[in-house]
Amino acid sequence: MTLAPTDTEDLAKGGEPRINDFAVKFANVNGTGSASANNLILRAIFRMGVPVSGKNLFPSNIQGLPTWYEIRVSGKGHTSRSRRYDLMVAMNGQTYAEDIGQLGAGGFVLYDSTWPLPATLLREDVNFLGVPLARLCGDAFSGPRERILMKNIAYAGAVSYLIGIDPQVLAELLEESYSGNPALRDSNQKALRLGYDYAEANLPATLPFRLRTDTGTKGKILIDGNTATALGCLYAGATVAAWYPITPATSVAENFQKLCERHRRRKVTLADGSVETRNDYVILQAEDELAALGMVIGASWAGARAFTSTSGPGISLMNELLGLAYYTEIPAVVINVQRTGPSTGMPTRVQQADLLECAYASHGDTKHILLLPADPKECFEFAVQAFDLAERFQTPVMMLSDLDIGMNDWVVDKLSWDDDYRPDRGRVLSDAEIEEVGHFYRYGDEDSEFVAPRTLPGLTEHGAYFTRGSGHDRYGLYTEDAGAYAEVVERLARKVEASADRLPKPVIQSKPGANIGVITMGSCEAAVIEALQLLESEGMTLDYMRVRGFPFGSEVKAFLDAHERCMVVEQNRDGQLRSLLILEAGGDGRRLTSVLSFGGLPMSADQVAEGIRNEMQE
Amino acid sequence: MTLAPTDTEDLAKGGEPRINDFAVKFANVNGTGSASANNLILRAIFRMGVPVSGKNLFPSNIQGLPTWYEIRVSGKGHTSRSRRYDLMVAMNGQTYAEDIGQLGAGGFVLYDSTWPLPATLLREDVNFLGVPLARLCGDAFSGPRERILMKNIAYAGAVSYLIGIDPQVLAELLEESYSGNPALRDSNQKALRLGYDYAEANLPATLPFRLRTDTGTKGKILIDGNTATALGCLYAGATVAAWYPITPATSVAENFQKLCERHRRRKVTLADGSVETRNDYVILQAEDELAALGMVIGASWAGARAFTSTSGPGISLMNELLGLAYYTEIPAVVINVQRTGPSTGMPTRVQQADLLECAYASHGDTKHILLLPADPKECFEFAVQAFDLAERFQTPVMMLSDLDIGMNDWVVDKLSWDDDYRPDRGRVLSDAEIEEVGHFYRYGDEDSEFVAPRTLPGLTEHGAYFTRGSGHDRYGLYTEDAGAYAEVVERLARKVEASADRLPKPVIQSKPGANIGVITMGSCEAAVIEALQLLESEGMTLDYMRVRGFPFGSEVKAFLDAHERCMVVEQNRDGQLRSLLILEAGGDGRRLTSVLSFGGLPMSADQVAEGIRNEMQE
Amino acid sequence: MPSIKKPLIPLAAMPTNEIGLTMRDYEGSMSTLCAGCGHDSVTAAIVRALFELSIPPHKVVKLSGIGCSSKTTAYFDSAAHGFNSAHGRMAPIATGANAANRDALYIGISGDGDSLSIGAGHMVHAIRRNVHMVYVIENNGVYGLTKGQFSASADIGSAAKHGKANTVAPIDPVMLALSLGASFVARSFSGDKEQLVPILKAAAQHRGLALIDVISPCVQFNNHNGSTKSYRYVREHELREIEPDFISTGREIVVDLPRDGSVMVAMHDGGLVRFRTLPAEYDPTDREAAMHYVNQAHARGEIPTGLLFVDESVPDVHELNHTSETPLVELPFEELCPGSTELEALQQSFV
Amino acid sequence: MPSIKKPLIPLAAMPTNEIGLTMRDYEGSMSTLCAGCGHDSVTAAIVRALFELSIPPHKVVKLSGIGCSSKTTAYFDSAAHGFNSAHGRMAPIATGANAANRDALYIGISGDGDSLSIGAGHMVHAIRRNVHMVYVIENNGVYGLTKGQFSASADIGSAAKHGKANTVAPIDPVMLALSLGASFVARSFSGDKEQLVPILKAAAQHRGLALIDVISPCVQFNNHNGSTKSYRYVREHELREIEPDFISTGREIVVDLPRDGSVMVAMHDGGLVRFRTLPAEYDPTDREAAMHYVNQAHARGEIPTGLLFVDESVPDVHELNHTSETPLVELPFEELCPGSTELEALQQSFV
Ligand SMILES: Cc1ncc(C[n+]2csc(CCOP(=O)(O)OP(=O)(O)O)c2C)c(N)n1
Ligand SMILES: Cc1ncc(C[n+]2csc(CCOP(=O)(O)OP(=O)(O)O)c2C)c(N)n1
Ligand code: SF4
Ligand code: SF4
Ligand SMILES: [Mg+2]
Ligand SMILES: [Mg+2]
Repeated sequence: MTLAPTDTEDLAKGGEPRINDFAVKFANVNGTGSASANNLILRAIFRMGVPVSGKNLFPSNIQGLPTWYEIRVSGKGHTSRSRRYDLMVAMNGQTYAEDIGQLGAGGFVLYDSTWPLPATLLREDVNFLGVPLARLCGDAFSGPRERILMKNIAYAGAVSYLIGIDPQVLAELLEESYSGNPALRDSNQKALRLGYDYAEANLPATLPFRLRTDTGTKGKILIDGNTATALGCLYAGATVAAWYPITPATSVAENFQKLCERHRRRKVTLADGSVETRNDYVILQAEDELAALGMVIGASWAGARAFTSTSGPGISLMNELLGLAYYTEIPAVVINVQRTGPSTGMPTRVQQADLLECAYASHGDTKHILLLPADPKECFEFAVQAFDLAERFQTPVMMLSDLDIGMNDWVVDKLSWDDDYRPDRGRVLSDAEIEEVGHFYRYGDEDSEFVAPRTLPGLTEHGAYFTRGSGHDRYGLYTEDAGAYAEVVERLARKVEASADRLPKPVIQSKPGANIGVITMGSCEAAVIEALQLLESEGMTLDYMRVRGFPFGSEVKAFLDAHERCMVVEQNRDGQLRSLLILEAGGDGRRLTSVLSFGGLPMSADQVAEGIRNEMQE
Repeated sequence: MTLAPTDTEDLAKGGEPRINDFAVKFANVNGTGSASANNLILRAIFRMGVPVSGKNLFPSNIQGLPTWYEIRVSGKGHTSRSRRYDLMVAMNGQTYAEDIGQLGAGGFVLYDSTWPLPATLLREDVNFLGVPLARLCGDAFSGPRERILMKNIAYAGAVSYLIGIDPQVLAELLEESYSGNPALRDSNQKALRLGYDYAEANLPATLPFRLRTDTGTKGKILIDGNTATALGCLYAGATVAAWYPITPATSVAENFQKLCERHRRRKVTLADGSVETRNDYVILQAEDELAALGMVIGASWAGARAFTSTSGPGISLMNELLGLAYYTEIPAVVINVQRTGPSTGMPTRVQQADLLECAYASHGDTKHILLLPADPKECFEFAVQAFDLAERFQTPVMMLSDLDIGMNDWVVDKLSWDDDYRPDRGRVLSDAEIEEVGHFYRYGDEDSEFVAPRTLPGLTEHGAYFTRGSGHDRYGLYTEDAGAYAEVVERLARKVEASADRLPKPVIQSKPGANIGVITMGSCEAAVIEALQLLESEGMTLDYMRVRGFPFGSEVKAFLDAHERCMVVEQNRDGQLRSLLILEAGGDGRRLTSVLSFGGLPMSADQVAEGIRNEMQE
Repeated sequence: MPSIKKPLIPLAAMPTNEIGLTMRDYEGSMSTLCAGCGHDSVTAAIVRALFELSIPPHKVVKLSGIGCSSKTTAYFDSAAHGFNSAHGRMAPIATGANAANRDALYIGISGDGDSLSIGAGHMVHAIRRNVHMVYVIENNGVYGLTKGQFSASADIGSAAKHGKANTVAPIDPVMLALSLGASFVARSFSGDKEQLVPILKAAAQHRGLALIDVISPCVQFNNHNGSTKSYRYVREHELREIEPDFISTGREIVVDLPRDGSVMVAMHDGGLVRFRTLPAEYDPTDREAAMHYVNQAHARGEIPTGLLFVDESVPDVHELNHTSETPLVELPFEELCPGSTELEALQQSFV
Repeated sequence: MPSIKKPLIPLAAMPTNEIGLTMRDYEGSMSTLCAGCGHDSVTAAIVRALFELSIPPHKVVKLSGIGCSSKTTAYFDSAAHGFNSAHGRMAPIATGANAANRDALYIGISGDGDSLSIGAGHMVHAIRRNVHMVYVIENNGVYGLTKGQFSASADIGSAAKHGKANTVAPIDPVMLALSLGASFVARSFSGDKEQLVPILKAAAQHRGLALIDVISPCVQFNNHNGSTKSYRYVREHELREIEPDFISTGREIVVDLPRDGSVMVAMHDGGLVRFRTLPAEYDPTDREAAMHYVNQAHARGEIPTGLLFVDESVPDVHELNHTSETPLVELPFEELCPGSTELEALQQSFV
């Protein structure tokens, strides 16, 4: 699983530095405030118009353990994780050896030269750039807290110099970030200069790789998936959220809370003339995930758009109530930001291993609608769709994001909103409508998509019905009759099947003459697309499909049929997407092979390419 | 789903009554004590040496709703449910119409003629036999309670006369049942005679069907699956049981409790000479199913053989902890007595719809060992094996029984026990063994089946290790390293795969020349076997396989490969066994078709035969 | 057509309430519980309380878990939406429904198995949140629907039907609720409608979660001597320290101290409930005194019933949250969605 | 080789206990918690308590849920088996382990999130069953590991790191336990080892479940003024009514009434714990008085610490069950399996 250090020296051969095509890795100690320094660099690069991605490889711990941050700069827009680093910002003594070992020949190490590097770490084929950060900050700042924090900004200054970040952009960013706190802005500014100036004075003027201002991020934003998801929920008109904290889903609810505080508060004038703030939302931090989904079911049953966000362990705990919502036909939006399983697993590592669990969650015959976004933009869009689908089909809809999408910053097209959008509330009857029809059969009278009408508690005078997770007939009455029971569950199967037509279509790229396909989902996309380009340059032409929803539609089936062979790239051990394609899209197991990565780190293009090459040779 | 009344008149044509081949249905009101009357008849037939089966079709309710009991008598040993009834014992006024409607032409109705039958119910083509039960019992007994109870025994007397039950056998049974209560025995005896004598005096001497003493139940017993399962747990040496009540699993734990009270109590003499009873078991009625499995995991981790029993909703709630046990490699035996889902579903109806849920329970990549018994005898045997497998492979083992097997009485071969049996405790190290090896790697040093050694808390001085559901390496140490993590989970996959060789082999019946197979599992067996005989008599020769364990072994794969086409008969909506065969035994979806029944009533042979015929025509 | 309300043709003889409805209008479908089950008496009390309160039948929302007790929701007010959900999960589902639509009377019905075992965590947190609802536990000390296992409220040493003694200490929902800071805690007995109806009415008017532990004997599995949940036992040992007498008009704000053995409690919607306390000094507004009283009664082997504690000053979920008065479900989408211009503005922080 | 005990080479200077071990022998792996985390102080107290009790290190079984607090089990007694299980499920897992092998000291470590939210139902029932174990809640009022959300024990109005006020009433595990009939209820403060160590020792010797609520501040997310779980607040408001002083030899049976402001409690294994009560009349054997005391202290804004209640007469799971003295795990199969003859006999009832 570990990549042998690759030779990067040749990259510098030409004399001219490589422009907008390199990777920097930051090795830090968590809880020391390095995140803001690294983020500053990421945002500065973005501001310079250069596509960039940042991957945070952090431990499940609060303070004191090693943590890494990887920045990949790619003028071509490749944002998957790179496993070749050009510059290692080695700020953690505990992991010096490991970090330096990961560099290819000709790579650069930036370290804190306040203390000499142990001789055993020195490598002949790597360039060591020392900046006496602790000393510089010790002299310039007082108090241990400030010194530690400012050391981070100082190395950011040095890195900025080395890779060519526009100091003007940095200054602007600090100005914006600390507009409310001039003192903090000034000390940040000072620390940044400290590093920058020292580097300018003491380090090589140009490295073999460098930034150049470009226009590659025009019309784009830098956003993480959880923020985008929360925005989607806000825009979809969700008014109730219920959640239980869990990494990496926590920031979905926390962002939703922040957004609601800004966009869902109104001043109202009370009878006595006084003015009060009123909230057009309720956010419930539940006692556990069972309760969180229970609250969502209650709120959705009552007619609100409601959602919960969780990760694997929470999904497991929600199994029983997912079945309840499925069988009683209550909308429920569940955001699953996937992490590495099984069990507690690696809570701060990514995986796509909840696919089967979510598709068939709960005992008995069930099947659930899934949405599979690949990046924050799709998180925003699919979150909105999730509510429409849940209400249209009166059933749980799970959006499977993951830690990589959810917690890392991605460059995506600016989000857009159509002001003509109106929620699809599905079949909700009013008193007038019931009177018109003359009857109301809660689980009968289905439309062409097999959806039956519902009414909302407390809102209709004549539409009351009794909701039960026990056997019921088309009228909603209790039954133990085989036929009456079967009629309802058969309709359920057809209903979920019918939803396929309304789900986001797969993304397909067909190449003339290709008869082998590569299929993937979610956050694998960037790595797979890049790998396909790589392979194409080697003469291997492959078709591409990324599935975006389950149940699969006809396009997915057609793609499978049209290809002699497909490789399914996914981040889990058991090839769960492949399984689902076999079961639910008529895929032939013999013609579907897996390319897997499941160690918990985001996929890189070379991993994918290697996996595909191996499979092709077999 | 409802069967048109079939013509049974012709069956009587020959003049000679049909011997040991008929079905009686009892329509009662639940909570009125009819169960003991019906059971008396069942056992009497069994005692006469005639194979018989009883299916209890009861509501999820305590008192007052309709309930049915079906007895099928089959000299040939066909014990699946019959949907053709020869005699309807119509004791429930609420359902007269429905019950009488279910009879074929020429059928017989036994009713309480104390009150006349409404004219609208009278059918020309059916024979009505009236016994004034309420009047007879009103005269003979005092007190409403006794009158109601004895009415049941009285109809049992009448039925006994009609179908030819040996009065001697009945007398014996009453003698045994009420040996401790002569008064009760006498009133039962009296009620029985009341019905018998009235019938003898007033009803036809012979019906077109009749019992005859035989030897078909020699060496056999009449037992329900839950009792047999509890016996298996007792014999396997289980000492800890944790459970939460749920129909139809409750009687597993309740029977285990009773068995322990009889077989696991010892008298010990205390220091002061006094004698006390000591229990060699702990049974914990947990606060919920999460706790029940948690207790089992704790007890198994500590080294006891422990189990829980539950049904669908409980399995859903156990999802998270099933993943914990899987990943931390802790044995856990879970008995799932399946009922109709999804959600609360029909708690007193049967289904086999938890198969997929159990095979892949929990988030992340998981796969679990399943045992699939077809009758109470296998419940006994598989329960024992479940503990061996769970301890050998250090992982959860789920036995999927169902309501039909678990709560109905089945005629099976007498259970036998090999006194040389010793539990397979798997790889448990002692201090001495650790010292010998010189080290102890909890999740490494795997054997040929990929099982690593474990130690038991408190029992070794040098074998302590730390169990965690979070990422761990082969040593059991916390890790977030991709390679170290992957090493362990890859071994897990191989380990569960390796268990296939130790699971019960499929039952296979091959016919010369058959190139189409029928595959089934669990309680479908009786109906499928009978259907195959039926079809064979029509000239359709089919091979048969019943899978008994998951992961599937090579025999299952070979059977699939050897047949052009297979039909998979199962009791769920979505063809879950078929899905599992496709995913996990290389089955080709195009060659596997489903024959399904999922209305919640046990399958009958004619249903299966019809399903197969339909599939064959396509 | 299960959900079309039966036509309102009041029979001459049937009394009507303030909104012109008869008791019939608050009835539900036929009970399928055992004849004589305590739960059916609770149903009858609820029907009467709703009738006397003149609540529009469709403005009630009925929720329950799973159990014989939880079936109760089907047996009253068929013009109201009902939800017989999953075992133990009534509280979170009610919490969510109430969050979405604050403009209804939420009645949650649960059992001792449902609330004190599988749903214990949820009950605790619903109490803590003070969800605005009536929370009835039909407490029979057993799992009725699964045929008679002991529940967590079974008494030490009480023998279940099959003769085995329960050996684990019972959980008393009343003490639990008091210790958790519940804002309304009462206990009653299904067999005593004179007491139960006024308590239900007070609970319906309470702001926040009103917990009522109703001892409701299971005739099938727990109605034998020795069980403290049987009719016999309760009749003999019940200690009625409070005779509630409901007055549905008038408005008063303050909670008076007990005087002449009685105390007036102003309910949230202005309704007044006068509680007569048997011990002259009983003050249902003093939590500590309530705990003491219950403890003392238990020590004497007595079951105190009545409105044991009430505090109208504890804010409910919505008050704490400052939720808009308009139920969330009735807010138009246009007010909820910030729109494209705002989205554009928002994204300034993402560049 | 994580599980081979380090060789015992006692340094000259290190004191040894009755079984010849040093404090080192009770240590675990290096803590990865934040520098200054209250939980690490609890770890240190546990190490000292085990050392002073001279418990064979491998005769301890350590169990926890998930959270920063739950990591504690890794940081003491590495010669003991540990189980860092799933969030909220420590109690049932400990219950099962204890059922299987009664011959060990079970120490369960949990957090306020772990025990008062997701695991609340389990905690309630472990208390009710009186499982023989030490149950430590490292209570910091927040979810540390998930970065600072309020837990159910967060105080009303206390502001979390991100500045939002908590608005829901806290659950006090001490009051909860007292109301549930817990047999041993204590509270202490991670910053005060002098008090915590003797309480832990008493708990280890208690028969049944010993609940210790340890206020254990999170330096990261909750150690600011205004929070009642911060070092500052506790130091200022802590009310130490009991100064425990542990005596490990001698045997006495009866629980004395308080005299000269102190009370002697005889522990199950015969050890004696002398509790000095600040209020001379404090009697840790009177549950009602304990509730009253805690209520009063809370009303004054004070946190009472010390051994608040103990009752050595409540039977634990095994006593109630009459389980064999030999741990179930050590019973030979031959004694457990009734054998073929018995099976034959048994089946007489199935024909
Ligand atoms: C998850 C789950 N576990 C178990 C059951 C089975 N079950 C149904 S009702 C019930 C207990 C009901 O007891 P209680 O709440 O006291 O109600 P009662 O019947 O006594 O009124 C149980 C265990 C279930 N429906 N769901
Ligand atoms: C089922 C599940 N839900 C959520 C989580 C995420 N999670 C881990 S620790 C924790 C809370 C820990 O809080 P607490 O028990 O108070 O411990 P602390 O970190 O404060 O010591 C949560 C919510 C999880 N691991 N499992
Ligand atoms: S079993 Fe008990 S609780 Fe259930 S309906 Fe019958 S009497 Fe009521
Ligand atoms: S976050 Fe808080 S609770 Fe967790 S280790 Fe740090 S200080 Fe301790
Ligand atoms: Mg009950
Ligand atoms: Mg905490």
